[in-house]
Amino acid sequence: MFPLFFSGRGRKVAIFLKLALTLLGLGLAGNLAGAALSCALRRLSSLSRWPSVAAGAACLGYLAAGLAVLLGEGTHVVVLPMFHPLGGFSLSLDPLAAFFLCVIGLVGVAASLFGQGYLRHLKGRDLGSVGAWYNLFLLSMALVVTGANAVTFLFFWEGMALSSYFLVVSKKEDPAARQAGFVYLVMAHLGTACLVVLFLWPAAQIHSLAFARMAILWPGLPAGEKTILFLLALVGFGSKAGMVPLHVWLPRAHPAAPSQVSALMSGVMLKVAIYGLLRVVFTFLGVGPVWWGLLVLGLGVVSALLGVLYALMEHDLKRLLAYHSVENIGIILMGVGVALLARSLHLPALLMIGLLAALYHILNHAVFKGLLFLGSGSVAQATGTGDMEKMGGLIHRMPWTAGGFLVGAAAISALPPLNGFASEWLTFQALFGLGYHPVAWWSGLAGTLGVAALALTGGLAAACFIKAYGVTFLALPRSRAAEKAAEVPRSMNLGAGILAASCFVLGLFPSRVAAVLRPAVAALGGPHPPPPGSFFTLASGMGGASLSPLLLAAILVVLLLATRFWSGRMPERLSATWGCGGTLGATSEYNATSFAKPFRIAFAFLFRPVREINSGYEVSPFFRHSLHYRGEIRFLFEEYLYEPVRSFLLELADRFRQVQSGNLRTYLAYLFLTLLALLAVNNKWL
Amino acid sequence: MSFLAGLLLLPLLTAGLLYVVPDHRWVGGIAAGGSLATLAAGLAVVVRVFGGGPWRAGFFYVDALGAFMVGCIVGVAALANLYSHGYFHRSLGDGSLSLQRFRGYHLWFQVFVASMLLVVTVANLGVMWAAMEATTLASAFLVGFSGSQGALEASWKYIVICTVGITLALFGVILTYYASFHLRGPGVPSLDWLTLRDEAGELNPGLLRLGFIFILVGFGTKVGLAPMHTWLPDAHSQAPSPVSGLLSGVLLPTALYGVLRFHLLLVKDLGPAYSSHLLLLFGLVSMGVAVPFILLQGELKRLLAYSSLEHMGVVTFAVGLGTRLAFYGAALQLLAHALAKSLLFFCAGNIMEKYGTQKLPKIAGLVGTLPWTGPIFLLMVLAVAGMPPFGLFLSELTILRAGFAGGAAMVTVIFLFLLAAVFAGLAFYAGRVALGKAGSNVPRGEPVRWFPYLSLAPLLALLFLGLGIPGPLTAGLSQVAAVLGGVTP
Amino acid sequence: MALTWLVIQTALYLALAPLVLGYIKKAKAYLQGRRGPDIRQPYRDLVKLWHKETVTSRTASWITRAAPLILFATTLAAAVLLPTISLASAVYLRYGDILTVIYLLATGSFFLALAGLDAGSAFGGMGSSRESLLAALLEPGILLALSVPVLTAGSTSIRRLVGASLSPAVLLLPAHLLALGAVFLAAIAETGRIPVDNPDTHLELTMIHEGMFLEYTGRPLALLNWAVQVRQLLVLTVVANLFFPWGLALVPQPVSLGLAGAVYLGKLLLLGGGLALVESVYAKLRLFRAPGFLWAISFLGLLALVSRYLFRGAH
Amino acid sequence: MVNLVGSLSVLMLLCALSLVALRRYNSSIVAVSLQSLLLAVATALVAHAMGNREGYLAAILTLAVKAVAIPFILHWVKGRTDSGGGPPLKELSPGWALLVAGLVVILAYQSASPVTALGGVLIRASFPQAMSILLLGLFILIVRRSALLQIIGLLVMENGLYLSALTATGGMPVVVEMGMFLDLLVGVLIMGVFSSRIVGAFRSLDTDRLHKLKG
Repeated sequence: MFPLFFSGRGRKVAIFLKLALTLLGLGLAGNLAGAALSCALRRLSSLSRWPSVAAGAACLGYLAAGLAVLLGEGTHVVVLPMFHPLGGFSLSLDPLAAFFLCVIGLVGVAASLFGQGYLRHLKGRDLGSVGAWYNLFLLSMALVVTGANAVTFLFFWEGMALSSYFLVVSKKEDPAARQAGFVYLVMAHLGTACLVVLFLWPAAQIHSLAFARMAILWPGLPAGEKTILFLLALVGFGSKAGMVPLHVWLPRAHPAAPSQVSALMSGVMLKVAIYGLLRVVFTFLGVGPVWWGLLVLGLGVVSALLGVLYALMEHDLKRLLAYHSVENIGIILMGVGVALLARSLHLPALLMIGLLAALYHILNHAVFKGLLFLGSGSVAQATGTGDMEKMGGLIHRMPWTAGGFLVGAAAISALPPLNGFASEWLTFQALFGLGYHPVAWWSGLAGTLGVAALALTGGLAAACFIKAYGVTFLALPRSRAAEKAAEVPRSMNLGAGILAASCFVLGLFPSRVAAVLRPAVAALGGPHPPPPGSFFTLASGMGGASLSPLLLAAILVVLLLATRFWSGRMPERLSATWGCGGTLGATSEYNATSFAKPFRIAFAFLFRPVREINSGYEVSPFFRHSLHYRGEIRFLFEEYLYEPVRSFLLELADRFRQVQSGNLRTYLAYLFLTLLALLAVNNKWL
Repeated sequence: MSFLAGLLLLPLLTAGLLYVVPDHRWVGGIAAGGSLATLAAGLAVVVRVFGGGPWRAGFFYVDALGAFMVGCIVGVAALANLYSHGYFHRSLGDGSLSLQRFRGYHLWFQVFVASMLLVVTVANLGVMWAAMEATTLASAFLVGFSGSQGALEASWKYIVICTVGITLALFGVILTYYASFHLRGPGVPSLDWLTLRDEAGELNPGLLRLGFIFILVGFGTKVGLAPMHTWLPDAHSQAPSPVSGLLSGVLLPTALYGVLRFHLLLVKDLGPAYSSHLLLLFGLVSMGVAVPFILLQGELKRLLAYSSLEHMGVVTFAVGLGTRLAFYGAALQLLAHALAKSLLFFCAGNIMEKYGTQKLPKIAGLVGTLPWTGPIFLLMVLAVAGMPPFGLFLSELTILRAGFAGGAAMVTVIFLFLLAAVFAGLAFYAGRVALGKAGSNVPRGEPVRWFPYLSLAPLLALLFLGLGIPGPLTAGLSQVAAVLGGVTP
Repeated sequence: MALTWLVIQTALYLALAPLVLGYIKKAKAYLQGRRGPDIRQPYRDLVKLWHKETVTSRTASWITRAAPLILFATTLAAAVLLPTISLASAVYLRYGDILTVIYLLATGSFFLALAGLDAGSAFGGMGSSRESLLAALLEPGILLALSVPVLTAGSTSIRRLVGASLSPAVLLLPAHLLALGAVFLAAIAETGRIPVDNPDTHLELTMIHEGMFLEYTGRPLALLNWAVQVRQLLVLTVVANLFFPWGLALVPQPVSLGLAGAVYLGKLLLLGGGLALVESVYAKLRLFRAPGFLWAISFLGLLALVSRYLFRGAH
Repeated sequence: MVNLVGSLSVLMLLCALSLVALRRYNSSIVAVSLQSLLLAVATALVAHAMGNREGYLAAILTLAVKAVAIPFILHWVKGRTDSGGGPPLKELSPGWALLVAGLVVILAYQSASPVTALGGVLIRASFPQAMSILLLGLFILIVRRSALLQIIGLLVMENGLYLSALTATGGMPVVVEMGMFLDLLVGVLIMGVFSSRIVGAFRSLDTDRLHKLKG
């Protein structure tokens, strides 16, 4: 695209780095200003747009800084003053960090733009604190990905959890939000605990918390230790990324936050966790045994399938989207898994394709999931509910929102020529590549089974978005609120519009995107030569397969126009929908529950649905005066893993609490016995 | 000598003045003035010692550790004293608290502060012991101040358990004294810290070991190390909130200071293995015992008290690790703990004033009803649970780093696990109390109008501790760590 | 040249698709001992619909109006990527990719399913819901079955796939035969035929695919039907030319092209007959038994793969 | 002289053991003042043997504070609370209590070995008893339910401590001893005040009734 950047090294790179750092600094300052502003403006709701403006400006800075580094290819380290024996905060902007900074920036700009209009109409939330935490959230994410040592990383990692926690519970009178926030915070903290061990334990041997030193010295650690570190990274980052079975917080927390925050949490924060995983596993740990890759691939498959299946059963729009995040994290992990396997098996071309697939899907998911969450926010604002069963027909009342959501739905369903297709195509290529390279029968089988799982996931995701879109936007409105809904302000649609446009751009120019991603792939140890493909096409590493969405789009457009022209415009007569002779109302429509029912039956082995029908009748069961139906599914991990552990621990705690019995003499006896025991040990009796 | 004596005399003089003051309406002013004067004098001591090294003046000896404690004590005492005025404002106004009793409160308050200052400044370990006992006696009245049955019960348990503990500690002091006696023969034995420290290498190890058991159990009772901690939740929950803050923020660390002095002797004499392992053990047990009570708790201040227990466990653990980095972490933890925990107890005072109860299930929607206290409370609970950007995050991270670096990986993992468990409990209750919907009978507004200004100082200090510790303070904390590392300047 | 081939190929598909449908119906009637409709009947139906008035539901949005166009366009776009009689088409030579074909078809289905929900009719919703379930469950089966040639060819490129299958050694491999079986079953499901769906029924409660067409009339319906016919031809072409690519004209010369056309027609006759035979012999499954059938396709595909890895002969 | 101090310490230990078994207020107060008296005598003896003038002061103080003042305060508190009557509280039976006390004494004798191994005759003759008395005092606190008797347990501990300091080092430095006496006196006074408040609030000296604060 810009050959200039690839040819001229040296001075130009330096200029770009300086530019990048300046922009990053401006971005950070913007966030801080936003936070300060919103604290200062707590009472003045008419000015509540300014924190969002500051955040948007900051995100532009992030985006520009990230792009500058990706195009200029360089790394720069900044050390911030902090007097502490653990060392100060230090930041480094290498291509990998820059890529993630781009993701943060891109979605952040859109979300902030959306937030300006959205926040003003938010009810039951304290706007000042939402604005402040929103800015701090963006700030921490940017600093997590640019953090160059463990202290910086962990500090802002926890800061990211804390600020997003406050955003999740910002609807402070809602008990569900509070519960969600709690679960989120605890899961995040458990993950952080793993990360603390991950970073600090080896530091005892390598005597450094700097990432640069880790990258040099970790590969020399004993294999057993590296395995533990790998597992710690997987659990620590996986719990934040929403990897099954550590995903339980995600469908609770994401819907509770304001929608532009949900967009950031789902679209960006989960990716920050993936960033950590990539950073640690690829740049620190060195080449690992084959089963690492298999494990990641397996977890990816399970996450993708369970995520999409639970999404199908969900009738709350934002919860549905949250489950889809689990699914997409699974798809990303498939790419990562293939890359890991390829690294262990010494297949550089496949390594590159796997990494490229993962990074590309990270970017794409951020964009389309952000778009979908923003759309759901618009819908929620217009109808006052997130329950799909109370929506319908919104395409007539909110055409722009409906259009944006359709783009997102098509993209997440991997329909060509949108961006979701490009990255899923790459993931397919990576998986096929694993199947093709004759290392061993099991690696091949793993790859092709991944293909099948990805195919099933894709099909189910499409079904789920047919449901989501059809029930929310099409047919007749199912409630008064949906009847009265009106289009949201322009700034909100503009935010969504940026992301919708990105869906097209990222989908139509995959080879350009791949070229920009190249430094990031190289930073992860992928081979240095640029990915094959010409201007139009993205080629797989395996064989001659290549993808040219632009050409495809051209064919499609030509065909569409030709068909349109050919079929012409016949006189059209409007009439009622055929209702077998009766009139159809909203109650006779297919709704989300009925749409999902075949899936519930087909996957009953997983959902184990519970159905309860209570009908009230007086004379005969044929003349009912009331009918109560309740159908729900049971959640595997909640029921068999989390709930038993939770109740066991609390039971144990409850038993133990009896030691504080209230009796003074008992207390003195504790003291006495402690003393006697210590004396006995000192006498070598014990 | 004179200046250090003056530091001690200031609160005592204030107490005397309070005793003779003819008009009881002046009580508040005198008490506040006295506390602020003590604060100024204390900070002067801190600056002098951190700047110019240990300060030996006759009866007194203040090194970096002592000065650090002095700073904590005078700081928290001044905050607590100022907060007392807000805390008792309503009961003074409606006559449920007489000025006479209010005077008594402040009188004991000043004596309490003086006794704590004596503990950390005196050179003689025997006198330190006596001062430690005096802190119990002075604070017993403060704990039982409200006069309710609960307060009475708590103060009785407090005084009996702590007196028993301190009495046992005296046995340890006697054994230490005997060790010196045995070394030097009659006539010149000493309990003077410097003398003991210098001759520590030659003292009889068997005696010191036996003595340390009694010191650890004895002073450990006062620190709140499990399983001698049983008085702690009762006393903290029943005392008036400013006193709870003082107890938790500085009394427990002061008692720990007593343990540390003897620990230093032992390390020098026996090497780090013996007492350090005991400290590690008691630190972990304290944290572990706190966990179930934090996970399932029915009362606000008991929750905070158990969190203090956990923090003392953290500090004890850190000291037990025995490396310079761990000591630094311990000092930072103590400082941040003093600030955060006292602030939290003040918040708890406001909350109880607002809701008329400290039963956790009856409190909800703080963020709505207490526009300043509520958010601060939520933030501070998360801060004491170890969340950035506050100092406790860094201190705990430092301790963890030291733990792994010290080769005690498994123990440190247990430590981390306990921290996480405590976090879960605190986060749960913080969310439940701060969020949600308050009953309609609870109006919006702060009970203590100037509380925001009071709380700003510790809040900002905590933030600085987390974001970037100023250079001089780092130097000071390093000096504390050096003292704990047995370095003699 | 490329553009010419594109147009020829498109025209071929459009022209041939109704004929294949007519042939299958005729064959089925023959097997069932009926006379059956004329083989040209699908053309007549299309012409008839083309000239009818369009009636649209009041509830419907632009999705309903766009869906036939999108289905038609995506199906054709997918179709031109596949070789019918020659390997010379520029489009598939360079960019034809089996994944693109599958996802283009999915795009059409996606909009068709949305259109089913658009009018607010319960039948449309039912059709959408069931169709999406079956489509989703079919995906892994198709891809597992196609994995065998893909792994043999080392590429998802259609040209490479065809090239790899041209080697005679491949045909007799057990993996190839198993995959062929899986793909044939998948073709039955994909074309909406018994035992998964019944293309001839319009009984409300049993229809799946037809449910989504219920609100369509006139020219849009003609487009939809035509697109579905093209899709059927496309699926048969995948089976015919990916698994038995012999006879394809390797160079665009009149003789070889003519020969290739004849071979292609022969293969279609055979496959269509097979479909008719299956449809005559079997009964339609209950909807909730259909997933079992689809899982069986995946299983067969898996079996093919396992046998490929265990008896790797051609690699 | 050494033998005399040793015998006195044994007598003091016997006092402590009798306190483990005794439950009546009056006899308990008598036993503890007897123990304090024995301690005062021992102090004077040691002071004489060491030629230590301060030791006499300590002996007088012990006599005044522990053997006279504190029993007096206890009597005063008992009079104010007036709960000598009523059925005796359910406690560990004297037999079991003495059995445990015996084990504690064995442990104390064993634990004192690092000290006795170093010291002279005096230490060997009386230090183990001192340590036993200290631990028995704590045991009394655990066994007794009445607040008043708990104070007595504390006194026993103090006596054990004092005896140990006396026998090991001939007494502590003056400033420390002053502090100890002051603390003791104030402590007992404060505890007395609290005991009377407890009786006022709970209508009993039974500390087991203080069980509202749990968990």
